[in-house]
Amino acid sequence: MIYYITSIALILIGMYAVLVKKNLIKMIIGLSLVDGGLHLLFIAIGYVDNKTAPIFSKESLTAADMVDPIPQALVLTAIVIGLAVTAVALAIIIRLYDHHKTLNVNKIRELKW
Amino acid sequence: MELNFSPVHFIAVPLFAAFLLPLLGRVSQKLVTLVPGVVLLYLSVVAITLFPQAYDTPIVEIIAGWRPPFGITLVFGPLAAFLVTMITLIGFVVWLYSYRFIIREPLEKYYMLFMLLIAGSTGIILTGDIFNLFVFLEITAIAAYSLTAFLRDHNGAEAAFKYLLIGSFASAFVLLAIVILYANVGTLNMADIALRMGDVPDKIKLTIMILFIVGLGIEAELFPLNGWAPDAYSQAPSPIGAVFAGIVVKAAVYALMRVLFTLFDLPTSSHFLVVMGTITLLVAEMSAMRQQQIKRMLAFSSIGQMGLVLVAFGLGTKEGIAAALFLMFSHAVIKTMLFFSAGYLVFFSGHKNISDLEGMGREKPWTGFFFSLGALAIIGLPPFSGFWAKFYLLVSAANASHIFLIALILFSAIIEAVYYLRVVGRLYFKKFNDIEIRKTPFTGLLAMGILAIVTLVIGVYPDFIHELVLPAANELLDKAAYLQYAMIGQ
Amino acid sequence: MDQLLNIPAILAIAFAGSILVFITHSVFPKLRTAIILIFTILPAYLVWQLPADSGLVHFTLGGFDLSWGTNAYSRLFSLLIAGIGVLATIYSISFMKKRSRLGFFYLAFLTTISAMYGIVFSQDLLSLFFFWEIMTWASFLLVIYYSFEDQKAGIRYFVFSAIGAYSLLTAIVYLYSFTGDLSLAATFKVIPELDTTQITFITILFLLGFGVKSALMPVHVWAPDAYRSAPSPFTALFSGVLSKMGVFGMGLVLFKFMGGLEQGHIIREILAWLGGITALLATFYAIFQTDAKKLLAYSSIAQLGYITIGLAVGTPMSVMAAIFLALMHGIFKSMLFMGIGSVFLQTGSLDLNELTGLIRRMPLSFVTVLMGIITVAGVPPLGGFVGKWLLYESLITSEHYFLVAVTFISSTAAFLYLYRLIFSIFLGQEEKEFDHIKEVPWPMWVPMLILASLTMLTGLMPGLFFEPIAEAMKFLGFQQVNWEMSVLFNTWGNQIDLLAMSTSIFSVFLLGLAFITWKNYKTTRYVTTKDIHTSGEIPTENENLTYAVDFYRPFERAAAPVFKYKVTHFYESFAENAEHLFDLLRHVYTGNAQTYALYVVIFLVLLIVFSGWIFGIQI
Amino acid sequence: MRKIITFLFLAILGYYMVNLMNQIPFGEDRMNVGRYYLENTVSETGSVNTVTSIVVSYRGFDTLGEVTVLFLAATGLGAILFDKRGKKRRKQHASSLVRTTSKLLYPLIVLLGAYVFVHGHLTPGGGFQGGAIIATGVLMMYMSYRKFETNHKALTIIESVAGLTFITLGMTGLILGQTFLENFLPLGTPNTLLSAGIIPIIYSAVGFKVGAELTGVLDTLLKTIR
Amino acid sequence: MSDALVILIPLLAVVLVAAAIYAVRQKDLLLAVIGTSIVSLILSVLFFMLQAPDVALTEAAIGVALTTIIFIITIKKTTRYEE
Repeated sequence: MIYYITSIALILIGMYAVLVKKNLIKMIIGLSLVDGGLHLLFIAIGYVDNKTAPIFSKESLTAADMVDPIPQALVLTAIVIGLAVTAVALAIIIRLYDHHKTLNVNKIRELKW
Repeated sequence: MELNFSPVHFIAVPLFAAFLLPLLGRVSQKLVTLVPGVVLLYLSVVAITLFPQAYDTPIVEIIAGWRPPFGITLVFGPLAAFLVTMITLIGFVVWLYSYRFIIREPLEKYYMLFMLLIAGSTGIILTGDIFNLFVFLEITAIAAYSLTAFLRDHNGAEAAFKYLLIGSFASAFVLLAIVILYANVGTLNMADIALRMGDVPDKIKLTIMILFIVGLGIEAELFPLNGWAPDAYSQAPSPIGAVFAGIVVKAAVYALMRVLFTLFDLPTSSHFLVVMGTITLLVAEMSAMRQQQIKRMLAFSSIGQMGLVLVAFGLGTKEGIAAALFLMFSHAVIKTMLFFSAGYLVFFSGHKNISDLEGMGREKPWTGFFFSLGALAIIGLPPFSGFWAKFYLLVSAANASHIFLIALILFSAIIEAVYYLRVVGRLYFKKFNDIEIRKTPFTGLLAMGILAIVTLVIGVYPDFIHELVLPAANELLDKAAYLQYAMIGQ
Repeated sequence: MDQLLNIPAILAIAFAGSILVFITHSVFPKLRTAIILIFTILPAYLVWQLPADSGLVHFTLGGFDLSWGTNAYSRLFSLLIAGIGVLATIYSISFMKKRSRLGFFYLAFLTTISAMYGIVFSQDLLSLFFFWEIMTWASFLLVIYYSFEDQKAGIRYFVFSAIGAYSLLTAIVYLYSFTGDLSLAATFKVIPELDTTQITFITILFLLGFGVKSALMPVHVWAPDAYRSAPSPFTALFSGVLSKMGVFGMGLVLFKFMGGLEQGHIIREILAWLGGITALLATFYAIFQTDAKKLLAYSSIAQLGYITIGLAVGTPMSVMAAIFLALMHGIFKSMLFMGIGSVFLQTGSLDLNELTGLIRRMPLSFVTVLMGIITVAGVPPLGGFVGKWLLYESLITSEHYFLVAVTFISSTAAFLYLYRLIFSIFLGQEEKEFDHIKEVPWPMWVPMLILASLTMLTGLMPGLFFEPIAEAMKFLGFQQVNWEMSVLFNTWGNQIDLLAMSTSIFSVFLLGLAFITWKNYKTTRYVTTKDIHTSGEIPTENENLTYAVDFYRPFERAAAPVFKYKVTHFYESFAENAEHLFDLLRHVYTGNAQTYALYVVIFLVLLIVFSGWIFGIQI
Repeated sequence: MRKIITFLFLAILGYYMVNLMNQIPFGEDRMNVGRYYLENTVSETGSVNTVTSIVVSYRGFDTLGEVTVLFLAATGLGAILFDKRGKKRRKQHASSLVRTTSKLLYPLIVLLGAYVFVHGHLTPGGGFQGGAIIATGVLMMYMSYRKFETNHKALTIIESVAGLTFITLGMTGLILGQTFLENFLPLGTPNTLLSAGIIPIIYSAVGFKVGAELTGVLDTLLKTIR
Repeated sequence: MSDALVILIPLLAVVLVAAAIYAVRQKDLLLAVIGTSIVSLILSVLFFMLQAPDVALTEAAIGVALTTIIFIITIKKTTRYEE
């Protein structure tokens, strides 16, 4: 349960950063926090009490005493995707700064209405 | 040979091309511009060859030899066949247009992104696995972000940032929805999920649905969520604007509808869709009325069209969905043509504002002609495809006895007529001096001509599309059959 | 030729012609004229050959069963289209010689004609609407053909047509949701089974749709400017034939759709009254126009008002009067517009204050316009007289005395503007600037004279028209229609006497005409700018001295307060307010990315919170 | 103002999410398809690391997409930050200690990365981790050596070739077997390096690709304007 | 689950949230990024405790190292302080 709470808290904090912070980089930080929260949530959902990692490193291990491997596989993918998005976002931010010389989201409003 | 007849090509071949392009870029730039066209042509051929098969018995492609629900499957039913064919054809035309239009560095990167965009949207439509859908959604989205900023002017970057911010929200919500979904059904194959959906408590089901609506609704330009759209459409290079209107949004709407119709029992959400669609339509058309920039105006108008599509889907009847698909097709064709011609008008006049385009129709008769044609077509005048789209929609709305809805739709159509005809009027009358006459590239004219012919032919003989659309609508509605073949009979 | 003698072939030829012209114009212009003539005359000939009741052509398109066919009613109108269409085209060839973008012009022109054929031939609502819309946008292109300034007129025209067309569409779709069949026959069958409110609703929508095209008040505001700014050959077609499409539709609605609405039904009354108001007001507007084409535009609105009255009253005689007037109007109004158009072509002006004394320069145009105004005024012996008479008589016999008064007032008032028209353009003092004016070339005056002779013919032997009209009315559901039912013919017997007496009246008119010309001839001989008719003041160069200046100044002064209130203003202010509203509304899109993100979250939360209200399950 | 609104709505959202998660008990075994994977992974794929077998074999298509996403990020970065002006990066000195250590560590790190993705099917880790590790190694070299330049051409070639390998493998599966990405090589004995058929190949390809791409990303970012 | 973990996990969670809040509130972007890297570090530890070594490794390699580095580079290219 604590994991759930933590992840939700992380998601909300991230969203708060995105919605309130004026600085673009701060907003991206918020996004990565949201991602982290989601990943934690997913892994926590896959977890089963008193089970081990899904790797048959020893012969003794059987399928019965392992946690759900799917969330781990998916989160693996999700993390990489998050990295990709962050990289692109930061590239765009560098461009924006190059043009506007500011990172304040309120000052970057040429396209409106 | 059997290799030619596999839906996986729609994803693998563009990816292959995308990976190949950098190497080709070392050899010659000519190849870089040519190969995507070849690929898209090939894909169109594959699509058309697979077409009858898909309409006869849906093809279910198993990836890596694991039968569902354990592996990922590609489901190539009538609906997917229809949309994929549309996407490949539009993609080919877009390539034809870009061939001489995109001349700025870095060429190969543009085409790589374009290829990946195609791969992503076809993936969205083909895949039968919810997480895989998420991955393809991300591919499409990231490619779209990068292409929006491709021109590297500061407006482009700004638009791209907005798109990215909202898009990341979308993906976050979709991912959250998938997480909760997995927690409750423990599987990812959509058909399997649909089978197990029964023993999920209603509240959770609804929460998941809302998350999906919000997440995918962002990509599908639902009203309060579409703030990114006008900027992205208008700031991306013109062919990409066309791609957004013609391909990306269509894929997103498909995803939304697939999720709503297959995973959830729609009736709970259909009226919601009608209302949201109408709001989207009205707000978009009203804001399009006063736009100064032509491409921005087009952007708003296509948001409005997507509103119409949502309304048509929301009706939930077979003919309603058929109308929606018809609308998607005709809008894809017409709006692409409009974006192309607008792109040339802007490019040749060097002005983005409508007021500066006066007389461009005389300088560039064919471009102006195509723009006017597109305008007439999208207003929904016969004998163009737009008319039939609107007519089918209205008929289905009337049969669902939504007279008020009809009134609203036609009201918005009048608004649309006004702002389009203003532009058309400006294009002809008054000499446009101060530009040096440059020849319009032949490929561009060819691209627009193809689209114009398509919209005319469909307008005169709509049965071409209408007969294709009905089975597709059936597929979307007939959930049991979908589960049947998507699970390969288990 | 015979295998071409069916509707699809005719329409195919007609539409193919328009596209072919467009292409040949850009490829080799030499052939243009030939192709134009071929592709207007051939369909017209085929239409002429077409039997009055050819069987229906059934086919399915886009999943709907469509059918084309002719009947007496549609044949009447198709012949009108064919005749005027051919004449207008011939006229246009030398009128448009000097203009640019001819491919564009003829594309729209021929498309309009073909679309009108389609309208009258279509036996189902869908193809009716299909061709209706094609006609609309084609004519729109012609309205905005000349210049940037005409755009406002064009867009106004389009918006009103769109409103009309969409109310039509709504009605059609609504009907379809009951019938499940679009063919007119099935619709006619089903309509009586609907309840009255539905019928009323549908009828009003239909009438609105058709009324826009036939410039019925209060949806007439597009007409004057549109007629004004369209090129004259098209204006002839526009007011002569295209507006009759509205009449055609109204006839269908009033006598076929409204099976449930018997004669004297409230809608009919209202419609008749609208017609009356239209006639009256339009006439008064016409009086104070200084622009010849605008004047004629208002006059045709008035004429359409008469026609509407006739249709709405709905007694056999009134309907006959209406259809007769419709045909007559088609003839004389196109002829008038041609005449004025030729004046415009030669002088480059339509301003009544400026034009003067062209009678010796352009005698043929003068004759045309003279015949035209005589017809409009409804003076014997020309055709207009018969129509007017029938209308009065039918109104009296059906006890619409007040309407009689209205129509009478308006048609007498019509003399004022008609007199002004002929007088200020052709008669009066000759100006130096017009000395070089020549008569227009033959391709222009031949059509005009043909039409002029037609008006005389109809006046002398109206029987020619009554037969087909009676047939058409049979289709509309009037049995035993015969042209003897009017007092006119009971007293005067058959046409022969009519011929004699009207020839006598006509000779009187010719004498009067001769007298006027001769008189003006003399005045214009002697009056110079130094003449004392300026009562002592030395006229300056730029002072316009023609008679026509401020022709009806006193009337205008008297009537000014009435005409302050124009319905146009209402529409314009409405449009403006709407646009302001839209402008406010699009500020939702504040270019701030964060705000958009906030929208997303708010939307999500609201969905969740109000889920019970939206989706029926409270989370 | 905005703060208050945001706070309010996020609070409501949080409340509902907590409610929602309350209905999903933590640590409970609700495996469904996962169970099947756990039971059959060794016999079917020959890889002892279930996660790897899922990532590469069962849901290999996702991985293809994932690689594509990274590729996309690299390409997008290249497109967005592209400029014709000569690329130059701020050269900063680093202490000789750092330099020597990084010089020593660099090959080790690269080796470690390679090890990680080659043994992806046996031990935790795999292509992505390995690639990331390699990229960090390269980054360390950037930090410490002013004249250190990655061969950009080589990078693109590596990533293209790796990607092509992936798809070609998939296609070969389509030709030899029936389906895309089908595991057409012998599975071998579990827990040995040369087992699990094409999994290690694909994973190494992914590793190379990811490494190259991430390095490319860093490279572009470092060398961009300013 | 051993007693150590029972105490450790809530502690980690608290630190995690604290670091996240710090990352959001901190005006100096560099420190904020450090905050995020701490967040992902703890995340990877939590992943490890949730029996997800692969994810933990990935998070450690990508979340802690690469993302942070990209952020830092970006900050170098733009501004360090939030105005």
